[in-house]
Amino acid sequence: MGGRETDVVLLDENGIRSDGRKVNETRKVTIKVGVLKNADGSAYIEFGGNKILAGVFGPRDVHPKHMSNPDTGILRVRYHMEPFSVSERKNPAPSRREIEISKVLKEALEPAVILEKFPRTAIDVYLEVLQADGGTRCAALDAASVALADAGIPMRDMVCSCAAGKAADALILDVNNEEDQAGQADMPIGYMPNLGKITLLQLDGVLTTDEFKKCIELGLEGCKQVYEIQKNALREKYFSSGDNN
Amino acid sequence: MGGRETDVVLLDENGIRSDGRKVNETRKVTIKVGVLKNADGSAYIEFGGNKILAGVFGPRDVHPKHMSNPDTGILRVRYHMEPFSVSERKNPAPSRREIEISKVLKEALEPAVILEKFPRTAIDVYLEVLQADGGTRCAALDAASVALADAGIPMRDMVCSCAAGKAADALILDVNNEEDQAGQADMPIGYMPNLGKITLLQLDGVLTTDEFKKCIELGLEGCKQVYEIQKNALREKYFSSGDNN
Amino acid sequence: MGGRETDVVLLDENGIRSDGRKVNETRKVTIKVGVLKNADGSAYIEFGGNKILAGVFGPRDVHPKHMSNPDTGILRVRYHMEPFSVSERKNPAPSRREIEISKVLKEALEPAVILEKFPRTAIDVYLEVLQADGGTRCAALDAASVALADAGIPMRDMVCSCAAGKAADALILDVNNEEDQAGQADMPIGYMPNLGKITLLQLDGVLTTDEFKKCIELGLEGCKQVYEIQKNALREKYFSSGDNN
Amino acid sequence: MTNLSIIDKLKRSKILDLLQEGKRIDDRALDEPRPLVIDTGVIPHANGSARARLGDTEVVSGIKVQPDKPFPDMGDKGIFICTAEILPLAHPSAETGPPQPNVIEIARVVDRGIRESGMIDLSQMVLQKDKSVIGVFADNVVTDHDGNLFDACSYAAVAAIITSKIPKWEMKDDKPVLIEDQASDTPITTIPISVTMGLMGEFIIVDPNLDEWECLDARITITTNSDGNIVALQKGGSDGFSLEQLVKCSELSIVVGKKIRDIIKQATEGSK
Amino acid sequence: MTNLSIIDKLKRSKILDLLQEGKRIDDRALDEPRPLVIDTGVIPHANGSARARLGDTEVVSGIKVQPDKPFPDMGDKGIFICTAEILPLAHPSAETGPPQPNVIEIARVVDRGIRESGMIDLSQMVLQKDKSVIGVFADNVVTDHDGNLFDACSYAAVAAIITSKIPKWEMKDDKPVLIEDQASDTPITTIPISVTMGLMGEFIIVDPNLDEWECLDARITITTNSDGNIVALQKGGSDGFSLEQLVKCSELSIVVGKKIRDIIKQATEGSK
Amino acid sequence: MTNLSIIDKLKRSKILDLLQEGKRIDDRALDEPRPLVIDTGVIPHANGSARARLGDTEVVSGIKVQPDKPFPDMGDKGIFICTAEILPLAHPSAETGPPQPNVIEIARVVDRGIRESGMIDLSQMVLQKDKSVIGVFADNVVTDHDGNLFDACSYAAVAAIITSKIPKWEMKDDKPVLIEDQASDTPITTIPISVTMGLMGEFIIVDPNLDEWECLDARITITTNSDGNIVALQKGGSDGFSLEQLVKCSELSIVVGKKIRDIIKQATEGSK
Repeated sequence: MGGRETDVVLLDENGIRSDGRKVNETRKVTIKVGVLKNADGSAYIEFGGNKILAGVFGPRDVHPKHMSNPDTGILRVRYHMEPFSVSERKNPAPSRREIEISKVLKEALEPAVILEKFPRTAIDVYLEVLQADGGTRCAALDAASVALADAGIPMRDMVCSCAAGKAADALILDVNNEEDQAGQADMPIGYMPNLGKITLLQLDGVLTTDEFKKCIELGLEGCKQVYEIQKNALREKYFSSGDNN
Repeated sequence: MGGRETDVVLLDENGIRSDGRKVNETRKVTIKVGVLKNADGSAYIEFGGNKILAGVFGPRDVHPKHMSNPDTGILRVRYHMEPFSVSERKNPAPSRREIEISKVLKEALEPAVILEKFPRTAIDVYLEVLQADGGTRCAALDAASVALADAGIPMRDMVCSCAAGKAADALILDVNNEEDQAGQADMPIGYMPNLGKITLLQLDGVLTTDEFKKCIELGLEGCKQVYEIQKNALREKYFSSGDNN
Repeated sequence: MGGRETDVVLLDENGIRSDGRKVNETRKVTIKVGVLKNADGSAYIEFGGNKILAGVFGPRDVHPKHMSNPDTGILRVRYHMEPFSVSERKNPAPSRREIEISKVLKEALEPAVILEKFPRTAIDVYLEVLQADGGTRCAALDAASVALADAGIPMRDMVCSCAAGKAADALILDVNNEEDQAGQADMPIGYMPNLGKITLLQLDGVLTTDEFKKCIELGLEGCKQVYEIQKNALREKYFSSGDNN
Repeated sequence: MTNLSIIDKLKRSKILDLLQEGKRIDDRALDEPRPLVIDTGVIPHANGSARARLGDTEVVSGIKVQPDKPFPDMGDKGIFICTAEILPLAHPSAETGPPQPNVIEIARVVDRGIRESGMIDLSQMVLQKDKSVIGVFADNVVTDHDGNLFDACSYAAVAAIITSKIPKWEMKDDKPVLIEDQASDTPITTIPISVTMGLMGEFIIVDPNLDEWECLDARITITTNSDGNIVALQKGGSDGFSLEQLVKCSELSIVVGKKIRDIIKQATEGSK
Repeated sequence: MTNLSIIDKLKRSKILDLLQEGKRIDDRALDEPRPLVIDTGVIPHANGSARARLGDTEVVSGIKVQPDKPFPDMGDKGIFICTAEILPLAHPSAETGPPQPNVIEIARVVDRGIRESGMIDLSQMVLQKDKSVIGVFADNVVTDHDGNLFDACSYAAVAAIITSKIPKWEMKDDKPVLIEDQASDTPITTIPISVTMGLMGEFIIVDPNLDEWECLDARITITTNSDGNIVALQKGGSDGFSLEQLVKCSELSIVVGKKIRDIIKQATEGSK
Repeated sequence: MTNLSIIDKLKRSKILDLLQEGKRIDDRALDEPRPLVIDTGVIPHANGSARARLGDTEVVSGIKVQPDKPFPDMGDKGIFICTAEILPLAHPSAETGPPQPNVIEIARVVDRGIRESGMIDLSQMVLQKDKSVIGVFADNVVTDHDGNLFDACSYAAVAAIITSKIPKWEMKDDKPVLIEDQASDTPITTIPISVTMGLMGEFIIVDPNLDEWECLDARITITTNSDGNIVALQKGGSDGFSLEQLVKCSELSIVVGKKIRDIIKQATEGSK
């Protein structure tokens, strides 16, 4: 929430946002499963202008060994932006922001993955942002869940994710890059619908406690919409042959 | 000894220094023992404007194992300045200066610590400069000795430390920051009074051989004064209950 | 091949180059063997203005162990330039260029060294460029071969090396720094004469396929000349006592 | 929870048993933070400083103010940068070397709480638009680690900022020149207070100490401003929260945050 | 070859047996590269982009164009920098962390092929001599690794460059200022194509896949320009080539290079 | 001494036995440095250079002179920077990678000896006050390591500096421009000479070789200037010195230093 001055009208008199959406509408989301040959599981998501590739390896051995846990598997997550993914070319070395997001996404996925089944091993989730357009961490989390499922990793539920926020004094779903720069609040949410658990939650910006509650509720609606798209993507890969041929 | 030009009068006509001290007078030194909860031993020293925290852990296991010595314990010392400890904010990464001082302080403490008693282990001394005001290495060495004693590490003697130097053509005890910048010589000394051994000695600046000898002798007087303060600080922690209650 | 504009005449009307050489003439090459006391084998080469020191250690143990190979020895090569070796002082940290050249030289030497004889060990070749003058990688490779021989490492053949290239539209042997900056092509070649194998080959610049073949042939002539100098240098160290005394 | 060691599992079970009876391992109420002691002016040479002792967790924060270049596209604002470091003497497990992800997270969460609240009016800290601005660096060092470094660092940094002074610079020949003895108070608009809560089983506990911290299911840090609005938030840990739990946490963050804000206000009043 | 594992030795012996019969493990002819598919415009926010799929090796290349300082002594030319990274999702053996020597070599060989060919007319990319020039950054990321990253990265980068646009900047107060909506085509003088060939026993094979790659004796990458001249070359691997083999490789590089160049030309034509 | 290996302990006992008889392991007198050979001009492309061979320890020092920014608050002086590196070919135990503490100490002790003596008159090396000054870089590389790198690096650097030339620059448009063929002698005010002495038992030995070095109790490096004054000093090692021993060391440093200074003067005379 830079609160930068801008000439953009974030919400017009008819409640329409600068990119033509209604306040409670997400951007277009498409997910493709199994896009990589070498990864054990993979997914490619386009979430508005975000383009993100997720690849999963594991369960596999941990090197060095002392990093492994004899009682459970461990989950490792790396969120990484390509140099060309943002408007100013990004230095290839991992930034503090990328390190923090990697940690937050790991902790958003951990409640979903049944790690106890694979003691002494690691499951690696690699998230590569090819193009960033506001809301990369949510889109990356969505792709990660699908890639984990594609890798056959047993899960309690899939984590679906979408942000809600506030711009031009209105609560809005799925904050885009422009709204993130000039808006009032951005709150990424990660959710496991079947278990009713919120596993990712961050906030930049200012909200009253009342707005806070409404904002989560709005975000959860977005999460559930994404959840359907995630399930359809998996269905398409694993069951489409029966339907279409 | 930058020998920078300055308007400061380092020594007035009455032999009084810019901070009001006589040539053979140290700044005020106070030491508190056992100031940290988690460290095995700790001390906090204020030496003039220097504010330094010392913490000791050990004897404890060494990782990686091949760094340990089957015949003796090893001593590890880290001298580190906080970003806010100096006038221009310091980059948090360890500087070459900090690395050298860490090594010099380690070799100043080694003669005092009875390491043979603890083969395969390490004793770690961490020295954190919260505020620097000229003479940090001496003050850090003083605090380190007390923290080692507080940790119950067996020692041949305590190392006490104080600098001597030269400014305005006079030999002076306990060089402060101003005198270090504009003076002619700064010689930090570390000393074990009971064994009569000088374990820290460095010099920047120009001295004749005659001045060199006198300068050490002056510095040793300062060391002995600090030694008393060190002992009092330990006495206060370990024996004050009997005296005061 | 920067193709930088320059006033230098690279080749005059009589076919003489800016440093007085003919097109098929190398610079002066001198090699001294066994110049270091601590290395198992060593050589010092002056190749025109290049001054390079080569030192070899091994076969010796590999740390960490998991880097070793139970079936064969491994060859490790480090090419490194001193800060004062080039006109603009070089940063001491290894550059990407040095890392690439180290790899290329390693792969140029591997065909020559009989590594299978020394399983689980490493042979280390250290190449230190004291002064660079165009063609350092060839000169370093020449010195490395001699130092390996001096260390008593069994070899299939020695690798000799010299560049060929193109300047002022003529094919030239042993491209110097000026010709490298302002010329049209530079092609370093490494060669094992007894086995007829080219083990180093790179090219910057533009050549027709016909020129390419002729350029290699020219370069091989230079390699063979260097080969004789390498052999003489070894002969001088190991057999001179018999001849001269 | 499966990634806990056996010792941590035993500890967790003991702590949970106590929580069932409404008790905590150190006898606090579930919504009760540890005693907070703030000392200001502990680093007189810095432009501002404070030591926060939250139970047995201790943090020293020092403020350095110096001219800097503005961030790109933010030429009309001063810069604010917040760091954190767990000094190796703070705990036997603390490591030297480049900052680990958990420390980077602490620094960034503390930074965001202060930045997003607009605590410092950075628009007053421009020397020359797009070229030279005033930078405020808040460096936090943990000297004793008994859990909940998020809040301890945040309280130390906030107190240090409140008591800090901004020296005066003027532009001369395109360069900032210090005008001696003209420092002014840092322009403060609000006091952001973070409150970190842990989830264990169904229980929410405020300001977990290290024993509790090591066996939490999940945690959340909510920062509120002087108006009682939420300005930053960070969920962590290996489990999730229900919506109801989050609403409860947001309420707790306001109630507890108000008490903490009063302590910090009082501690910093004298030193302004 | 002695540094091969037992599995690689068995693989090598099988591949060699097939080569004796004139066959390759994936049924290609010895001088036949894998199918190449080029998609352009895959990163619309970049100044140019392409995805190259060479068999099962896949690379995404993105071009960023931005003002920069010239290299010393090269004040009359724009700058061109090319990087490569094997993303950890590209292969189970890929590692994160600073680039390894093999990746540095790939980046530098791709860079040299483009630079030495003079593909981009860098003399047209000067904003103010010796002070400010336009920089073209070609960053290649490998998303699937099935061998021969040299060529896959090179094809992706070349296609991305061909389709890239150069925004317009003008100097104002010694600083480049972007003029919106005035991008022009990148000035292209030739299309450099690298062809990588492996040596196994006496056989030379074009575009080795990963199974082949791991048991090659030696390899060579030859880059040719649109005129059919050789512009860059890199020998690698633990054995050497005879002069005859090198001449054969140079001929192969021109023939195969021409076919690849046609594919890239066709794929990039629409997007100009 | 307890941190010595068994081999080193045996070596130490043998060396001590010899010292009791007034002898050293290489037959030198206790106060006798090893033979010193200085060659100058060994790197003709550098602005100055020298090779120092002290017994079997060998160091090459190269001087680079180039315009730079002054240190903050030192705008009226040129800069001097001294580095050291033990090349991996210098000894089987030498390691590549970032410099270890012992190498950093060597570089800093050599640097201080030269800097504190005022050897180079840096006030003559200002191109434009506070903006642009001349920098002198003395990089020392150890090519053979047989102990006492402090002195070998110091002698090589001092000889290289004495023989170095300062090119001429003039300021044009706020930038230094090189004026060709106008180099002048580096302004030298004094010749600092370091003498390193080891303590073993009660014996003080000058210029310990590697066998001696590895089992010293403590060591001290004292640098004196041409006037016979002490200008820098560094104690090292795991034991301490008595005051009497230090006084003896200071006297030795002047006597031995004078001899070394004469050797360096003679070796560098021709090359000025």
